[in-house]
Amino acid sequence: MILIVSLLVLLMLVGAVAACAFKDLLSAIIAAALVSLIAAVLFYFLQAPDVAMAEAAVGAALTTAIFVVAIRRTNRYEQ
Amino acid sequence: MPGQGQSSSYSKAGDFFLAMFIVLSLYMDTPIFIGLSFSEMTWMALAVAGIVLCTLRLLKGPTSPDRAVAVDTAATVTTAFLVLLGSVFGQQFYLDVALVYAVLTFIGSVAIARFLEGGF
Amino acid sequence: MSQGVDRSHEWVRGFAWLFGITFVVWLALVSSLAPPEVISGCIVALAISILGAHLYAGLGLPALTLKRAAFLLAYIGVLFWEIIKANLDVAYRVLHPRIPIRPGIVVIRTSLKSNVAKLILANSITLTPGTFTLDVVDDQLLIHWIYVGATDVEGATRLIGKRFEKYLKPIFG
Amino acid sequence: MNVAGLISTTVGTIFLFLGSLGVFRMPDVYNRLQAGTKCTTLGAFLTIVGVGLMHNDWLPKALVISVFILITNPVSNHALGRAARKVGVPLCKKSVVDKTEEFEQRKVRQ
Repeated sequence: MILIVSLLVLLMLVGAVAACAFKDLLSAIIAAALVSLIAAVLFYFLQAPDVAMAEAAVGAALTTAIFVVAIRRTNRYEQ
Repeated sequence: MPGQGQSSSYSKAGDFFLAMFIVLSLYMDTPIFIGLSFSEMTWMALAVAGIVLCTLRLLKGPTSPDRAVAVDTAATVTTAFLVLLGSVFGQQFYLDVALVYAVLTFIGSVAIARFLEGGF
Repeated sequence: MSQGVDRSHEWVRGFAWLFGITFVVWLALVSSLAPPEVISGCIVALAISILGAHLYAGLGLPALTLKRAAFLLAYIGVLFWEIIKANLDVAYRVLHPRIPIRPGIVVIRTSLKSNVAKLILANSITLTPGTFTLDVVDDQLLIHWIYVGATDVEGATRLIGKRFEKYLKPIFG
Repeated sequence: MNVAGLISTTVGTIFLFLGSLGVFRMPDVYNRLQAGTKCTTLGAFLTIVGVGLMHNDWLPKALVISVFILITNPVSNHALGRAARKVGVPLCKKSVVDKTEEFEQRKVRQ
């Protein structure tokens, strides 16, 4: 069990570093979606399903949509 | 003495495996691990391997549609994984999280697709 | 006058479908048949269907008769069989070391008229062996095929669309 | 009942893994969508229904979750494929036929 948790934490770190490193902001948004996806699973492992539900609702749908609207109004590529 | 180097290298490898074994058995002794059967371990390992492959495609994908496809697949695998975890923990309330996931994750994919088409 | 009668028929039909679906989903979510649950679910489903029935009025939803229900059940069975075949097919292509694919994009034609029927046809094509829908305009569907069997419109229609239209036509006809 | 749930869940997780492997291995976006749609849809369906069969009280809720997945997964994949075509992601080198231009011309003419 703890092996799976450490693997998931590693994946979350990889996703976070990728979100910081991408110059294409759309790809950064997608990587951030992966990070919140795995964060929900980790809350689930910590026996907090209500927090996981809030994280799922906010992270999966709302953040992605709001960030997409934001880069629609501004630039897609980082200078 | 002949064979001393060999025996020392052998003991090094043996020490390494012994340490690995001790670490693994320590992991197995944690109380959360006791209720798991072999089949449950296999299911969870397969699902996590799926998430790992999707992450690799996310890092590698040449264009942004590739990355969106990878995260969409990872979301479906995660929904199934949450239901499996609910079965392992054995509480029905845990299924609601998977329900929220099944309803909501496709909104993110559709938003990204609309942006790529030039919509909004 | 006939227009008004027609509209009210459509409204009642959309109301019935919406009420049935929301009520069944509620019963499955609480997963019990105790009277308080059933009554509160009935009230909530009534409120939702009265408020939302006008959204479903223009879609051309059919009235549910016995013949249509039988065809719907047969259609669901066929769909499941095709999904299982699709999965074995894709699993074979993924596991083969050289990935035996011959992909391409083809056009097929459908004879279905209503929007809901076209939506269901497109989703079924997406779930079945080696094909998935890229775009729908009027009576034509643009389809990506993982192992192209026929490049012209008629042949592709015969291979991809016919097996579902056979069942969808009596339902939405 | 328990054995049916075990078999269903095992087959489902194997299909989930194969779908992710297809997303990793296939050569271009459209073929990845093929693997990502079909295998993960059936895999998630079988897994969730299998868990519902193992704990009998959970079966209605598990069925609701799996039906939601069966409805929403083709929609999001269809949207992503359409977006990839609009952006102009090219087909891979093995492709044999591309009728997209013909389709676009017909759309303009109508």
